[in-house]
Amino acid sequence: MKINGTYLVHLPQERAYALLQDPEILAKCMPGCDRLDKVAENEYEMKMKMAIASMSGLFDGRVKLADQQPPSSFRLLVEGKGKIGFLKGDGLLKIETGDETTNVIYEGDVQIGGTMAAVGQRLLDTTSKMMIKRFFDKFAEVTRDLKTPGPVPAQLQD
Amino acid sequence: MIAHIFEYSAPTDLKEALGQLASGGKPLAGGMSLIPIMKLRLAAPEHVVDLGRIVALNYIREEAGTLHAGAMTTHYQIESSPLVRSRCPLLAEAASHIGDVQVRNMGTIGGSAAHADPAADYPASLMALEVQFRLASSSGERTVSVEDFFVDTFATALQPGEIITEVIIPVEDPSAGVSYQKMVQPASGYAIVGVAARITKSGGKVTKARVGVTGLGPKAFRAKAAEKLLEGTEGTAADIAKAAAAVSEGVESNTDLHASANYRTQMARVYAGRALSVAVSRAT
Amino acid sequence: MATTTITRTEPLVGKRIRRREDPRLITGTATYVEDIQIPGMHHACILRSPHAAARIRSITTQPALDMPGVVAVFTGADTQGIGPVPCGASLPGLRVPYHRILATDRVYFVGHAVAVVVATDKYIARDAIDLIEVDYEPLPAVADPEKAIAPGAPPVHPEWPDNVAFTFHQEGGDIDKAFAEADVVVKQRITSQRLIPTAMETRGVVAEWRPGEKSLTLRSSTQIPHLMRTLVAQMLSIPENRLRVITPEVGGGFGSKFNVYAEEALMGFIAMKIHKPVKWIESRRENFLCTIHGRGHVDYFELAAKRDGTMLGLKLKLIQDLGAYHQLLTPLIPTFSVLMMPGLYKFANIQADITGVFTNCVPTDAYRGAGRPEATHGIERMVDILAAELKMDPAEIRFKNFVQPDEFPYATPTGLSYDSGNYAAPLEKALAAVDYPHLLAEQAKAREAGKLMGIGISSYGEICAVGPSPAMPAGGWESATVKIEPTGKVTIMTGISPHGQGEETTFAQIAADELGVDIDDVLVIHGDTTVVQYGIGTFGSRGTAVGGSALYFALQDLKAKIKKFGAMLLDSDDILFANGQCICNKTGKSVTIAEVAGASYRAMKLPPDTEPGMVATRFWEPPNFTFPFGAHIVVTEVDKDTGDIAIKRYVAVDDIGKIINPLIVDGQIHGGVAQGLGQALWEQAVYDDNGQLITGELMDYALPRASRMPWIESSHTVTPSPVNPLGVKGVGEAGTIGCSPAVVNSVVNALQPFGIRHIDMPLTSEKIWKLVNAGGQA
Amino acid sequence: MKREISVTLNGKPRTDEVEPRLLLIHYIRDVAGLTGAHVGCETSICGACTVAVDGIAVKSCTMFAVQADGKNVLTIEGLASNGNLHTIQEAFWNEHGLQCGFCTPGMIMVTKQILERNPNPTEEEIRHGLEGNLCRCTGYQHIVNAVKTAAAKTGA
Repeated sequence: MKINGTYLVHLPQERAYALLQDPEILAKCMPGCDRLDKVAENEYEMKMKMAIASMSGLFDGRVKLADQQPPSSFRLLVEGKGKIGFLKGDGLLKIETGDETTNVIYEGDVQIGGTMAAVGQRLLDTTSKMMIKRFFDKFAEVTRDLKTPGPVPAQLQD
Repeated sequence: MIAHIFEYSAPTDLKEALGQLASGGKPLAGGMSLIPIMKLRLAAPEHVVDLGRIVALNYIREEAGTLHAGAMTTHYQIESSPLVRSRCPLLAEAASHIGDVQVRNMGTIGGSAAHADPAADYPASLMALEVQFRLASSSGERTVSVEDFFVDTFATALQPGEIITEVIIPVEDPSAGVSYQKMVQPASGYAIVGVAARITKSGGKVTKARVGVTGLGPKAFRAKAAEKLLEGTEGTAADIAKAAAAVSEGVESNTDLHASANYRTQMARVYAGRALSVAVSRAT
Repeated sequence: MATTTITRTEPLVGKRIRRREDPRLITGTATYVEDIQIPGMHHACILRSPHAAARIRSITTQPALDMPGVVAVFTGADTQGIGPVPCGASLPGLRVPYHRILATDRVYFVGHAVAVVVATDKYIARDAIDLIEVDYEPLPAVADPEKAIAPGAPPVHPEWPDNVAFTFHQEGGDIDKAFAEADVVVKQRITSQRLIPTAMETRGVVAEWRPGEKSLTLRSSTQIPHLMRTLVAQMLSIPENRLRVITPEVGGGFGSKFNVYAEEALMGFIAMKIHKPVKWIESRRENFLCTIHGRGHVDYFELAAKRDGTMLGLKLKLIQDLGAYHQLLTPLIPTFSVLMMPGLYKFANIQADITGVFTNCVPTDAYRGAGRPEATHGIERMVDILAAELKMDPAEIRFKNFVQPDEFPYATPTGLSYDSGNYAAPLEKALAAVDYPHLLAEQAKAREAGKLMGIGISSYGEICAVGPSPAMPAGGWESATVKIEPTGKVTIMTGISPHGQGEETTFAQIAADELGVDIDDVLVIHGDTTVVQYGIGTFGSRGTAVGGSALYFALQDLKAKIKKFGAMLLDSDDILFANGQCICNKTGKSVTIAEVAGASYRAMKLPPDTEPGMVATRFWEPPNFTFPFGAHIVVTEVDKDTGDIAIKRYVAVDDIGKIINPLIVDGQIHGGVAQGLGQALWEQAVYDDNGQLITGELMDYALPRASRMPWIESSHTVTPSPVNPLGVKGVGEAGTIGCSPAVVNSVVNALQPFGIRHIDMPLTSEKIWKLVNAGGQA
Repeated sequence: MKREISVTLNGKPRTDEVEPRLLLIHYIRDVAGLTGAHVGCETSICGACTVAVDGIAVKSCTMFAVQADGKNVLTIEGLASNGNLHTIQEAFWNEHGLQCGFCTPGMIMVTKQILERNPNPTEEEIRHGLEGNLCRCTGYQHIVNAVKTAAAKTGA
């Protein structure tokens, strides 16, 4: 399934680029993700609890960052597998500059397998969009006070 | 076909239920959405709190210009209730389109609303009817408008431990014309799009138009642009066509095997046109 | 001995008799596989691959084994000696992948069985499945047959990187000459999408091993108990006579249970391992993922004709989506399409090339019609396309090209001999039923008013009574045993295995007429390999035509024997057997069939050269297929705004030869039409590019529902088949085969103002809407 | 943790210990041994498992047995009385409203509900009423006839 969209973030381009690759920020923003554990350069393992309404599932996952072209683009690869199926996302994020704001343009491909794919067909598109929206909404919230470089404030690390 | 193990309780008293929900219980209403996903193991609640034995949540009554339906009132009860049919025919009409006989026998208005399936039938009408939901949790009660209630795909204003206890529906102006028109997904019976329309006329003009839409976007919504375009007009075919064309304004359409985003958008317009035509013709 | 006057009773054959199977079915007392309870029975649950292609790095089963109630977990490593799942087809150069009953190092489609849990309770078995860890290395997959044969496609089986399982070529006449002489050639790519048979009862197996007797009993929801016994015995390497297959009530098959699956051998293996009975019932999701699918064609047709509409030749390039393995008949199905290519028309020249293609999908195999609906859809669409090209009436072009009644038996260029027919008759009858001239006028008016009204005709033929043994991998004959018990009750044992077709009634009708007994005195038994003599089974519209004929001949043998005993008992050579009695023409004295039977078993005295008892068995080999035919006319109206198709009228005139029970025949036609309509309008098995079945449940795979079915106006013409003594042709698949081209022809006809020539099934509302709103540009 | 439930099944009271997750269909079939109602899917689409709970047609695969505690459950086995077929059963038989028979118990149980609520349904109402029950054999036409016939008999 193809996905694409544009999201406006209130950050300068370089800052947006950096924060979108910050494992602590990613862990905060990815729906259901508790934390990312580094396993290699630009590669992390995670446990995810995806919850959409009454539906939920635990996933063991992996996040990879690749093809980094600072400050304008990189690829984000997310994989997860659990008892209700597996998912694989491969997205190119383009970070396009404005002055105070930045457009994050994403396009990619999501693959779903297992029970989720067989029974959730009519909802895959809608829920994928919702998950991405949740990610960026959370990103906006988490990075509101992080317009300039610095350590992630402690209150965000809970 | 076989759910995970869970604890089960079936309180008869609302307070007791709310207490159990506060400690993490998952409410079970009619079960028409929850049980299938539990069987497929897409949901695995640890504790299921069956609301089916709380008699106090199953009623339909009229009070001072509003209908009150307990959250556990079934679709069939709504569909067949003389009170609903006469005082709020749109809701009865919408209920008759849900699922099938067996689903309408078990499914409840509260359960359907709380599930917030983007393709469910009820929400379009609930939107058009401008209902309010009474919500309750162990820490108290509150009332939210339908517009504030539906937040996103499967997402509502309900907080953890909170349930719908009642749907409050304004009694329809007897001169109003209403209609719910639905394009049916051939396999599941869900709405590809469903449009609920309410029209009030006075002096040959449409004085009030309410249009609720389901199936098109991430959640049910009011097509306010369409409503505005119709209000103040005579409700001619041309007026309706113009309004119907605006029904999808500002909505990013869903896409799936059964209908692409573009087709869905177009069908929302067609079905809005149909619902509005019927509603206008029924308004006196 | 009584003296009676014989008055001829009315025959039961031809009557609308309500079914004798029904009392148990309408009271909930029938026994399907899932209903079987055996003390000590265990339950199996199968873990299946979520990937269409992957290497299996490791499987960890210990946590599942540790769960209380779990008695065993088996993986591919444990079952290497079992199998393979049999492919009964042999074609020159056919590549047959070794189909293990559980995957070992690699999975080939979503749903491929990887491990099985056996537990004391089905809930525990299901829980334990979640405790098995499989480490997969996903591999690229291909789910589309045309993509699979394109360069660079991922190989389904690494040993055959081109993904081609076989190619098959057939020619008849002089195709080059036909095309050289043609005034006009029309070409069209026509697909027949993958379908999911969806019998309401999923598959299921109960296996019971009796160690003392060294015998295994399998109760399985199948259409072919005897073939299953032979093949499963081979898979398990046990003597065939120590395997008993019982077919209890079967909740529909439609071809999907005309197969031998991994689970039958797997359950047998488990029962023999754990020495306990074990039950496996397929879930609906498994049914969608692992039970065979049907159709899956991409066809490229070219039709050559004269300007006057005379059809000269037909070429077909057929790409068959086989899936990842061959099930029992997988590669043979498209060859039936080739046989059926000429339809009812006098084509002297044909050419066909099949490419059988592996994909990372569940195998395709026989589904209602099995190859013939695809062919009929193709030819009937091509005739309409030609008619449109030549601006001829679709009915007229058909009449012009039909094989004529005086030309039977008719040799087709595909090597068949059509048995009998009057192909114009059903079309004439159908045209009269709809008042065709009036309908055309109505359509012209509707078009003027801007309405999209369509009239669609199909004149279909089919190959039924499958079939003569040389045409079938495991024999095409059928068997029947008739016993008259000492009290005169009649027991029939038939080798077919009906599952809804009603032969417990129709066979009783035949026997009651032949023997002159009360229908309630006849019992029809089937589906138990220990009780019933070897048989082939129920598929290919063969039950009555082949099985019923075997029964007929067994009844003739018995009648001869009855007469011998009657002659002896009445002490006369001048004997008439009628209405269940032997009567002496001279004295008028008579003996009843019960008296005759009793005497035959007591055997106080025997007629010369006659054995005691009243039993006859026949194994009957049909000399040919039968060729039913018919015409369906469908009137549709397309909603411009939505693309919705409304079926205004459905007229079906079917010639299925003689009719034994019109009530049952009506039901078969209705059900067949529903499945044809399902294909035409709604049903499609959709795999995404990664081989995930995204119509994996009834939430997305749209079966016909009551509210969407039109009223079917069904009637018949009757051209008896000379091939069998009953004159029947077969009815099981007729409705399906006749339906889909009539519907599509009708909708294409409705969209003629937009210049539409062809639309591939299913005709979803969105597809139609797009055509209408793009002014005919697909 | 198991719970005790008491159910009146086809007029006979019984009490059993069940896991909360036990589906009503499995309770009826596996615990009570009444195998007339069938499982044809797992997404509550097919209706083969239809039974009546306190006179209401439900899909027993979409209800836990514990939810039926204290209720009256009627299955296809409880429809005939004193050895006489119910009018609807008789109509399905006479009209050939079944072939493989797997969906039939559900069809008959939902027909009962349809006719209880609307003794003289139109063909359209019948088809609408059968929306939750799939049949793969009959094309529904003979089922519709059976419902019509049963209605005529009941009404007469």
